[in-house]
Amino acid sequence: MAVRVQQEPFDYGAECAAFAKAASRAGAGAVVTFCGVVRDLPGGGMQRMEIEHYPGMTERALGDIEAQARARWALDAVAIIHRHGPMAPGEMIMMVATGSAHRADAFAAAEFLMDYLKSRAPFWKKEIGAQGAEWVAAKEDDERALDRW
Amino acid sequence: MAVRVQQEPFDYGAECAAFAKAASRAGAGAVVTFCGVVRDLPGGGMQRMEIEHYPGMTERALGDIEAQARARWALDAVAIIHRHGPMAPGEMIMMVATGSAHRADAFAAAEFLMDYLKSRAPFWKKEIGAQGAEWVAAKEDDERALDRW
Amino acid sequence: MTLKVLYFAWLRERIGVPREEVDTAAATVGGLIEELRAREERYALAFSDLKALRVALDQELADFDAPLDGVREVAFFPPMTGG
Amino acid sequence: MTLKVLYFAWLRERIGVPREEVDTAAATVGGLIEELRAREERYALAFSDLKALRVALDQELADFDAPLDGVREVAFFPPMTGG
Repeated sequence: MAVRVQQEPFDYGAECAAFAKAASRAGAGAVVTFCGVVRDLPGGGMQRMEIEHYPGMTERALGDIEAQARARWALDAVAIIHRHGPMAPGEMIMMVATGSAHRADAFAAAEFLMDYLKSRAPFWKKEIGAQGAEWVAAKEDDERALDRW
Repeated sequence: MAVRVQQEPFDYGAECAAFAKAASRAGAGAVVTFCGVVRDLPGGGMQRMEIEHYPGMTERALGDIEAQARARWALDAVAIIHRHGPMAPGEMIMMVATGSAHRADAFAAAEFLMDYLKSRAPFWKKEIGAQGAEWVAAKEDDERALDRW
Repeated sequence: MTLKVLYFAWLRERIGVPREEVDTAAATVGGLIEELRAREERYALAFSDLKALRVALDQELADFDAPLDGVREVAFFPPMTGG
Repeated sequence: MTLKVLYFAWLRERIGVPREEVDTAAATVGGLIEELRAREERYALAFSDLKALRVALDQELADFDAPLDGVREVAFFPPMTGG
Protein backbone atom coordinates (compact mmCIF):
# COMPACT_ATOMS: atom_id res chain seq x y z
CA MET A 1 0.00 0.00 0.00
CA ALA A 2 1.30 3.36 0.76
CA VAL A 3 1.81 6.44 2.77
CA ARG A 4 -0.52 9.37 2.21
CA VAL A 5 -0.16 12.86 3.67
CA GLN A 6 -3.11 15.08 2.88
CA GLN A 7 -5.18 18.01 4.06
CA GLU A 8 -8.58 16.61 2.99
CA PRO A 9 -10.64 14.36 5.24
CA PHE A 10 -10.54 10.65 4.42
CA ASP A 11 -13.37 8.12 4.57
CA TYR A 12 -12.32 5.78 7.38
CA GLY A 13 -14.90 3.11 6.57
CA ALA A 14 -14.01 3.06 2.89
CA GLU A 15 -10.28 2.98 3.69
CA CYS A 16 -10.75 0.07 6.14
CA ALA A 17 -12.79 -1.90 3.62
CA ALA A 18 -10.32 -1.31 0.78
CA PHE A 19 -7.35 -2.13 2.99
CA ALA A 20 -8.86 -5.36 4.31
CA LYS A 21 -9.68 -6.47 0.77
CA ALA A 22 -6.19 -5.71 -0.53
CA ALA A 23 -4.52 -7.30 2.51
CA SER A 24 -6.65 -10.42 2.18
CA ARG A 25 -5.74 -10.77 -1.51
CA ALA A 26 -2.08 -10.45 -0.52
CA GLY A 27 -2.50 -13.37 1.90
CA ALA A 28 -3.35 -11.71 5.22
CA GLY A 29 -5.75 -13.44 7.60
CA ALA A 30 -5.43 -10.78 10.30
CA VAL A 31 -6.01 -7.07 9.74
CA VAL A 32 -5.51 -4.32 12.35
CA THR A 33 -6.52 -0.73 11.81
CA PHE A 34 -6.00 2.20 14.15
CA CYS A 35 -7.44 5.68 13.81
CA GLY A 36 -6.89 8.82 15.80
CA VAL A 37 -9.83 11.17 16.27
CA VAL A 38 -9.79 14.87 17.30
CA ARG A 39 -11.05 14.92 20.90
CA ASP A 40 -12.75 17.87 22.45
CA LEU A 41 -10.78 19.76 25.14
CA PRO A 42 -11.52 18.83 28.78
CA GLY A 43 -14.63 20.85 29.65
CA GLY A 44 -15.48 21.27 25.97
CA GLY A 45 -14.88 24.37 23.92
CA MET A 46 -12.42 23.02 21.37
CA GLN A 47 -13.04 24.97 18.19
CA ARG A 48 -10.55 23.25 15.97
CA MET A 49 -7.20 21.50 15.82
CA GLU A 50 -4.48 22.53 13.43
CA ILE A 51 -1.70 20.21 12.40
CA GLU A 52 1.49 21.65 10.97
CA HIS A 53 3.95 19.37 9.22
CA TYR A 54 7.26 19.48 7.35
CA PRO A 55 6.48 18.72 3.69
CA GLY A 56 9.10 16.45 2.24
CA MET A 57 10.46 15.19 5.54
CA THR A 58 6.99 13.94 6.54
CA GLU A 59 6.76 11.58 3.58
CA ARG A 60 10.35 10.40 4.11
CA ALA A 61 9.84 9.76 7.83
CA LEU A 62 6.59 7.85 7.29
CA GLY A 63 8.11 5.82 4.45
CA ASP A 64 11.06 4.98 6.67
CA ILE A 65 8.79 3.91 9.55
CA GLU A 66 6.78 1.74 7.16
CA ALA A 67 9.99 0.12 5.83
CA GLN A 68 11.15 -0.62 9.39
CA ALA A 69 7.84 -2.29 10.20
CA ARG A 70 8.01 -4.40 7.05
CA ALA A 71 11.56 -5.46 7.93
CA ARG A 72 10.60 -6.53 11.45
CA TRP A 73 7.33 -8.34 10.87
CA ALA A 74 5.86 -10.56 8.16
CA LEU A 75 3.37 -8.06 6.75
CA ASP A 76 1.24 -8.56 3.66
CA ALA A 77 0.08 -4.94 3.60
CA VAL A 78 0.72 -1.65 5.41
CA ALA A 79 -0.97 1.73 5.06
CA ILE A 80 -0.51 5.09 6.74
CA ILE A 81 -2.70 8.14 6.17
CA HIS A 82 -2.03 11.37 8.09
CA ARG A 83 -3.80 14.69 7.67
CA HIS A 84 -2.52 18.21 8.24
CA GLY A 85 -4.25 21.58 8.38
CA PRO A 86 -7.40 22.48 10.30
CA MET A 87 -9.85 19.89 11.58
CA ALA A 88 -12.87 19.87 13.93
CA PRO A 89 -13.57 17.67 16.99
CA GLY A 90 -14.79 14.26 15.86
CA GLU A 91 -12.81 14.33 12.61
CA MET A 92 -10.25 11.61 11.88
CA ILE A 93 -6.65 12.80 12.13
CA MET A 94 -4.87 9.75 10.82
CA MET A 95 -4.92 5.99 10.47
CA VAL A 96 -2.52 3.10 10.19
CA ALA A 97 -3.39 -0.39 8.98
CA THR A 98 -1.47 -3.66 8.93
CA GLY A 99 -2.26 -7.06 7.47
CA SER A 100 -0.45 -10.30 8.26
CA ALA A 101 -0.92 -14.05 8.36
CA HIS A 102 -0.67 -13.84 12.16
CA ARG A 103 -2.59 -11.52 14.45
CA ALA A 104 0.38 -11.03 16.78
CA ASP A 105 2.44 -9.58 13.91
CA ALA A 106 -0.41 -7.34 12.74
CA PHE A 107 -0.96 -5.96 16.25
CA ALA A 108 2.74 -5.46 17.03
CA ALA A 109 3.40 -3.72 13.72
CA ALA A 110 0.42 -1.38 14.14
CA GLU A 111 1.58 -0.37 17.64
CA PHE A 112 5.13 0.09 16.39
CA LEU A 113 3.91 2.32 13.54
CA MET A 114 1.91 4.43 15.98
CA ASP A 115 4.72 4.75 18.51
CA TYR A 116 7.23 5.84 15.88
CA LEU A 117 4.82 8.07 14.05
CA LYS A 118 3.96 9.88 17.31
CA SER A 119 7.52 10.84 18.12
CA ARG A 120 9.50 10.59 14.89
CA ALA A 121 7.28 12.00 12.13
CA PRO A 122 7.30 15.82 11.84
CA PHE A 123 3.75 16.75 12.83
CA TRP A 124 2.79 19.34 15.44
CA LYS A 125 -0.69 19.75 16.88
CA LYS A 126 -2.22 23.05 17.96
CA GLU A 127 -5.51 23.18 19.85
CA ILE A 128 -7.65 26.24 19.29
CA GLY A 129 -10.29 26.74 21.99
CA ALA A 130 -12.36 29.53 23.49
CA GLN A 131 -9.37 30.50 25.69
CA GLY A 132 -6.95 30.76 22.79
CA ALA A 133 -4.51 28.55 20.95
CA GLU A 134 -1.96 26.19 22.44
CA TRP A 135 0.64 23.85 20.96
CA VAL A 136 0.19 20.34 22.29
CA ALA A 137 3.16 19.29 24.43
CA ALA A 138 4.92 16.02 23.65
CA LYS A 139 4.30 13.35 26.29
CA GLU A 140 7.15 11.59 28.05
CA ASP A 141 5.08 8.42 27.77
CA ASP A 142 5.26 8.68 24.01
CA GLU A 143 9.04 8.94 24.05
CA ARG A 144 9.30 6.03 26.48
CA ALA A 145 6.99 3.94 24.28
CA LEU A 146 9.83 3.67 21.75
CA ASP A 147 12.07 1.83 24.22
CA ARG A 148 10.17 -1.42 23.91
CA TRP A 149 10.95 -1.88 20.21
CA MET B 1 -21.80 -1.24 21.83
CA ALA B 2 -22.41 -4.88 21.74
CA VAL B 3 -21.76 -8.43 20.88
CA ARG B 4 -23.26 -9.86 17.70
CA VAL B 5 -23.21 -13.50 16.62
CA GLN B 6 -24.61 -14.02 13.17
CA GLN B 7 -24.50 -16.18 10.08
CA GLU B 8 -24.78 -13.34 7.53
CA PRO B 9 -21.73 -11.49 6.24
CA PHE B 10 -21.13 -8.04 7.75
CA ASP B 11 -19.90 -4.89 6.03
CA TYR B 12 -16.48 -4.30 7.59
CA GLY B 13 -16.10 -0.76 6.25
CA ALA B 14 -19.54 0.30 7.44
CA GLU B 15 -18.96 -1.33 10.84
CA CYS B 16 -15.59 0.44 11.24
CA ALA B 17 -17.08 3.80 10.30
CA ALA B 18 -20.08 3.42 12.62
CA PHE B 19 -17.90 2.20 15.49
CA ALA B 20 -15.38 5.04 15.14
CA LYS B 21 -18.19 7.60 15.12
CA ALA B 22 -19.88 6.12 18.19
CA ALA B 23 -16.56 5.73 20.04
CA SER B 24 -15.59 9.31 19.24
CA ARG B 25 -18.93 10.61 20.55
CA ALA B 26 -18.33 8.64 23.74
CA GLY B 27 -14.98 10.40 24.19
CA ALA B 28 -12.47 8.11 22.48
CA GLY B 29 -9.48 9.59 20.67
CA ALA B 30 -7.99 6.21 19.74
CA VAL B 31 -9.86 3.47 17.92
CA VAL B 32 -8.50 0.00 17.14
CA THR B 33 -10.29 -2.51 14.94
CA PHE B 34 -9.24 -6.05 14.13
CA CYS B 35 -10.75 -8.37 11.56
CA GLY B 36 -10.10 -11.98 10.74
CA VAL B 37 -10.39 -13.07 7.12
CA VAL B 38 -10.80 -16.60 5.74
CA ARG B 39 -7.43 -17.49 4.22
CA ASP B 40 -6.98 -19.97 1.41
CA LEU B 41 -5.29 -23.29 2.31
CA PRO B 42 -1.53 -23.56 1.64
CA GLY B 43 -1.30 -24.47 -2.06
CA GLY B 44 -4.82 -23.16 -2.69
CA GLY B 45 -7.92 -25.27 -3.06
CA MET B 46 -9.92 -24.08 -0.05
CA GLN B 47 -13.55 -24.36 -1.04
CA ARG B 48 -15.12 -23.01 2.10
CA MET B 49 -14.79 -22.70 5.84
CA GLU B 50 -17.55 -23.71 8.20
CA ILE B 51 -17.80 -22.41 11.72
CA GLU B 52 -19.84 -24.28 14.29
CA HIS B 53 -20.75 -22.62 17.56
CA TYR B 54 -22.69 -23.24 20.76
CA PRO B 55 -25.75 -20.96 20.64
CA GLY B 56 -26.39 -19.45 24.03
CA MET B 57 -22.92 -20.11 25.45
CA THR B 58 -21.34 -18.13 22.61
CA GLU B 59 -23.19 -14.94 23.51
CA ARG B 60 -22.46 -15.45 27.22
CA ALA B 61 -18.75 -16.09 26.63
CA LEU B 62 -18.36 -13.05 24.36
CA GLY B 63 -20.33 -10.85 26.77
CA ASP B 64 -18.12 -12.03 29.61
CA ILE B 65 -14.92 -11.35 27.64
CA GLU B 66 -16.22 -7.86 26.80
CA ALA B 67 -17.02 -7.20 30.47
CA GLN B 68 -13.51 -8.30 31.50
CA ALA B 69 -11.96 -5.94 28.96
CA ARG B 70 -14.10 -3.04 30.19
CA ALA B 71 -13.08 -3.79 33.77
CA ARG B 72 -9.36 -3.80 32.95
CA TRP B 73 -9.04 -0.81 30.63
CA ALA B 74 -10.68 2.60 30.31
CA LEU B 75 -12.78 1.90 27.23
CA ASP B 76 -15.35 4.24 25.74
CA ALA B 77 -16.68 1.61 23.33
CA VAL B 78 -16.26 -2.09 22.56
CA ALA B 79 -17.74 -4.21 19.80
CA ILE B 80 -17.46 -7.87 18.85
CA ILE B 81 -19.01 -9.45 15.77
CA HIS B 82 -18.46 -13.15 15.02
CA ARG B 83 -19.99 -15.16 12.23
CA HIS B 84 -20.85 -18.85 12.07
CA GLY B 85 -21.90 -21.14 9.24
CA PRO B 86 -20.28 -21.44 5.81
CA MET B 87 -17.97 -18.78 4.37
CA ALA B 88 -15.63 -18.50 1.38
CA PRO B 89 -11.93 -17.50 1.23
CA GLY B 90 -11.64 -13.71 1.44
CA GLU B 91 -14.79 -13.32 3.56
CA MET B 92 -14.60 -11.68 6.98
CA ILE B 93 -14.99 -14.14 9.86
CA MET B 94 -15.17 -11.71 12.74
CA MET B 95 -14.10 -8.34 14.09
CA VAL B 96 -13.41 -6.67 17.40
CA ALA B 97 -13.19 -2.92 17.97
CA THR B 98 -12.13 -0.84 20.95
CA GLY B 99 -12.17 2.90 21.60
CA SER B 100 -10.32 4.70 24.38
CA ALA B 101 -8.82 8.05 25.30
CA HIS B 102 -5.39 6.38 25.10
CA ARG B 103 -4.03 4.28 22.28
CA ALA B 104 -2.20 1.90 24.63
CA ASP B 105 -5.53 0.94 26.26
CA ALA B 106 -7.28 0.53 22.92
CA PHE B 107 -4.51 -1.74 21.59
CA ALA B 108 -4.17 -3.82 24.76
CA ALA B 109 -7.92 -4.35 25.05
CA ALA B 110 -8.24 -5.38 21.39
CA GLU B 111 -5.44 -7.93 21.79
CA PHE B 112 -6.97 -9.21 25.01
CA LEU B 113 -10.36 -9.62 23.34
CA MET B 114 -8.78 -11.56 20.48
CA ASP B 115 -6.71 -13.81 22.75
CA TYR B 116 -9.68 -14.72 24.92
CA LEU B 117 -12.09 -15.05 22.03
CA LYS B 118 -9.70 -17.47 20.26
CA SER B 119 -9.51 -19.92 23.16
CA ARG B 120 -12.51 -19.26 25.38
CA ALA B 121 -15.47 -18.63 23.07
CA PRO B 122 -17.16 -21.78 21.72
CA PHE B 123 -16.41 -21.62 18.00
CA TRP B 124 -14.89 -24.42 15.93
CA LYS B 125 -13.53 -24.02 12.42
CA LYS B 126 -13.66 -26.65 9.70
CA GLU B 127 -11.78 -26.24 6.45
CA ILE B 128 -13.33 -27.86 3.39
CA GLY B 129 -10.85 -28.27 0.52
CA ALA B 130 -10.39 -30.43 -2.56
CA GLN B 131 -8.88 -33.18 -0.34
CA GLY B 132 -11.79 -33.24 2.06
CA ALA B 133 -12.83 -31.58 5.30
CA GLU B 134 -10.72 -31.07 8.39
CA TRP B 135 -11.36 -29.52 11.79
CA VAL B 136 -8.78 -26.83 12.53
CA ALA B 137 -6.58 -27.81 15.48
CA ALA B 138 -6.19 -25.37 18.35
CA LYS B 139 -2.71 -23.85 18.50
CA GLU B 140 -0.58 -24.05 21.63
CA ASP B 141 0.47 -20.47 20.90
CA ASP B 142 -3.13 -19.38 21.32
CA GLU B 143 -3.40 -21.03 24.72
CA ARG B 144 -0.06 -19.53 25.81
CA ALA B 145 -1.20 -16.09 24.62
CA LEU B 146 -3.60 -15.98 27.58
CA ASP B 147 -0.74 -16.15 30.08
CA ARG B 148 0.28 -12.56 29.54
CA TRP B 149 -3.03 -11.11 30.78
CA MET C 1 -30.97 -37.17 37.35
CA THR C 2 -31.55 -36.39 33.67
CA LEU C 3 -29.02 -34.17 31.93
CA LYS C 4 -29.05 -32.56 28.53
CA VAL C 5 -25.68 -33.50 26.98
CA LEU C 6 -24.35 -31.64 23.92
CA TYR C 7 -21.48 -32.50 21.58
CA PHE C 8 -19.72 -30.14 19.16
CA ALA C 9 -17.32 -30.29 16.21
CA TRP C 10 -15.51 -33.63 15.68
CA LEU C 11 -16.90 -34.96 18.95
CA ARG C 12 -20.42 -34.49 17.57
CA GLU C 13 -19.40 -36.23 14.35
CA ARG C 14 -17.83 -39.20 16.18
CA ILE C 15 -20.73 -39.73 18.52
CA GLY C 16 -23.22 -39.17 15.73
CA VAL C 17 -25.71 -36.91 17.53
CA PRO C 18 -25.54 -33.23 18.49
CA ARG C 19 -27.40 -33.71 21.78
CA GLU C 20 -29.15 -36.29 23.88
CA GLU C 21 -30.85 -36.76 27.23
CA VAL C 22 -28.74 -38.81 29.63
CA ASP C 23 -29.94 -40.45 32.83
CA THR C 24 -27.03 -40.60 35.23
CA ALA C 25 -26.13 -41.05 38.86
CA ALA C 26 -22.63 -39.62 38.32
CA ALA C 27 -21.49 -37.06 40.88
CA THR C 28 -18.90 -35.36 38.66
CA VAL C 29 -18.14 -34.72 34.99
CA GLY C 30 -15.49 -37.45 35.21
CA GLY C 31 -18.09 -39.92 36.47
CA LEU C 32 -20.43 -39.01 33.60
CA ILE C 33 -17.63 -39.58 31.10
CA GLU C 34 -16.96 -43.04 32.59
CA GLU C 35 -20.63 -43.93 32.12
CA LEU C 36 -20.63 -42.68 28.53
CA ARG C 37 -17.40 -44.54 27.69
CA ALA C 38 -18.97 -47.78 28.95
CA ARG C 39 -21.98 -47.39 26.66
CA GLU C 40 -20.62 -48.04 23.17
CA GLU C 41 -17.41 -48.08 21.18
CA ARG C 42 -18.13 -44.67 19.54
CA TYR C 43 -18.31 -43.04 23.00
CA ALA C 44 -15.17 -44.83 24.17
CA LEU C 45 -13.33 -43.55 21.10
CA ALA C 46 -14.69 -40.03 21.36
CA PHE C 47 -13.69 -39.75 25.02
CA SER C 48 -10.37 -41.61 24.72
CA ASP C 49 -8.17 -38.51 25.16
CA LEU C 50 -9.51 -36.04 27.70
CA LYS C 51 -6.60 -33.65 27.06
CA ALA C 52 -8.17 -33.03 23.64
CA LEU C 53 -11.55 -32.17 25.19
CA ARG C 54 -13.21 -29.34 27.06
CA VAL C 55 -16.41 -29.30 29.07
CA ALA C 56 -18.98 -26.62 29.89
CA LEU C 57 -21.60 -26.90 32.63
CA ASP C 58 -24.69 -24.79 32.01
CA GLN C 59 -22.67 -22.88 29.39
CA GLU C 60 -19.67 -22.09 31.60
CA LEU C 61 -16.27 -23.75 31.08
CA ALA C 62 -15.53 -26.23 33.87
CA ASP C 63 -13.02 -28.87 34.95
CA PHE C 64 -13.48 -32.63 34.61
CA ASP C 65 -13.69 -33.04 38.36
CA ALA C 66 -16.49 -30.47 38.72
CA PRO C 67 -19.65 -31.70 40.52
CA LEU C 68 -22.84 -32.18 38.50
CA ASP C 69 -25.03 -31.11 41.40
CA GLY C 70 -27.78 -28.82 40.11
CA VAL C 71 -26.41 -28.87 36.56
CA ARG C 72 -28.89 -29.16 33.70
CA GLU C 73 -26.77 -28.89 30.56
CA VAL C 74 -23.35 -30.50 29.96
CA ALA C 75 -21.45 -29.79 26.74
CA PHE C 76 -18.34 -31.60 25.48
CA PHE C 77 -16.17 -30.24 22.68
CA PRO C 78 -12.59 -29.89 21.41
CA PRO C 79 -10.50 -26.79 22.24
CA MET C 80 -12.03 -23.71 20.63
CA THR C 81 -10.70 -22.29 17.38
CA GLY C 82 -12.64 -19.07 16.81
CA GLY C 83 -11.36 -15.65 15.89
CA MET D 1 28.29 28.41 3.32
CA THR D 2 24.63 29.27 2.80
CA LEU D 3 22.04 27.07 4.50
CA LYS D 4 18.29 26.95 4.19
CA VAL D 5 17.02 27.08 7.77
CA LEU D 6 13.41 26.08 8.60
CA TYR D 7 11.37 26.61 11.78
CA PHE D 8 8.17 24.82 12.78
CA ALA D 9 5.35 25.14 15.32
CA TRP D 10 6.00 27.50 18.28
CA LEU D 11 9.60 27.95 17.18
CA ARG D 12 8.36 29.37 13.87
CA GLU D 13 5.97 31.66 15.75
CA ARG D 14 8.66 32.95 18.14
CA ILE D 15 11.20 33.62 15.43
CA GLY D 16 8.54 35.09 13.15
CA VAL D 17 9.51 33.44 9.87
CA PRO D 18 9.02 29.89 8.59
CA ARG D 19 12.35 29.79 6.75
CA GLU D 20 15.38 31.88 5.88
CA GLU D 21 18.76 31.67 4.17
CA VAL D 22 21.62 31.75 6.67
CA ASP D 23 25.28 32.42 5.88
CA THR D 24 27.37 30.58 8.38
CA ALA D 25 30.86 29.29 9.05
CA ALA D 26 29.66 26.99 11.84
CA ALA D 27 30.98 23.44 11.74
CA THR D 28 28.14 21.84 13.70
CA VAL D 29 24.47 22.36 14.50
CA GLY D 30 25.53 23.60 17.94
CA GLY D 31 27.76 26.22 16.33
CA LEU D 32 24.91 27.38 14.08
CA ILE D 33 22.63 27.72 17.11
CA GLU D 34 25.27 29.87 18.87
CA GLU D 35 25.37 32.19 15.85
CA LEU D 36 21.56 32.43 15.70
CA ARG D 37 21.30 33.09 19.45
CA ALA D 38 23.75 36.00 19.09
CA ARG D 39 21.65 37.63 16.37
CA GLU D 40 18.59 38.94 18.16
CA GLU D 41 16.56 38.51 21.34
CA ARG D 42 13.83 36.47 19.55
CA TYR D 43 16.45 33.89 18.49
CA ALA D 44 18.03 33.82 21.95
CA LEU D 45 14.59 33.16 23.46
CA ALA D 46 13.60 30.57 20.87
CA PHE D 47 16.82 28.62 21.37
CA SER D 48 17.06 29.07 25.15
CA ASP D 49 16.19 25.45 26.02
CA LEU D 50 17.69 22.92 23.64
CA LYS D 51 16.04 20.03 25.49
CA ALA D 52 12.75 21.36 24.12
CA LEU D 53 14.06 21.30 20.54
CA ARG D 54 14.83 18.80 17.81
CA VAL D 55 16.87 19.25 14.65
CA ALA D 56 16.76 17.63 11.21
CA LEU D 57 19.56 17.84 8.63
CA ASP D 58 18.36 17.43 5.05
CA GLN D 59 15.13 16.00 6.45
CA GLU D 60 16.71 13.39 8.73
CA LEU D 61 16.66 13.72 12.52
CA ALA D 62 20.12 14.55 13.87
CA ASP D 63 21.97 15.47 17.07
CA PHE D 64 23.07 18.97 18.07
CA ASP D 65 26.73 18.01 17.69
CA ALA D 66 26.23 16.74 14.11
CA PRO D 67 28.53 18.32 11.48
CA LEU D 68 27.03 20.66 8.88
CA ASP D 69 29.45 19.50 6.21
CA GLY D 70 27.56 19.06 2.91
CA VAL D 71 24.21 19.89 4.54
CA ARG D 72 21.80 22.11 2.61
CA GLU D 73 18.68 22.24 4.77
CA VAL D 74 18.52 22.56 8.56
CA ALA D 75 15.16 22.40 10.37
CA PHE D 76 14.49 23.25 14.02
CA PHE D 77 11.28 22.28 15.78
CA PRO D 78 9.77 21.14 19.08
CA PRO D 79 9.26 17.40 19.81
CA MET D 80 6.72 15.95 17.41
CA THR D 81 3.11 15.42 18.40
CA GLY D 82 1.51 13.61 15.48
CA GLY D 83 -0.70 10.55 15.48
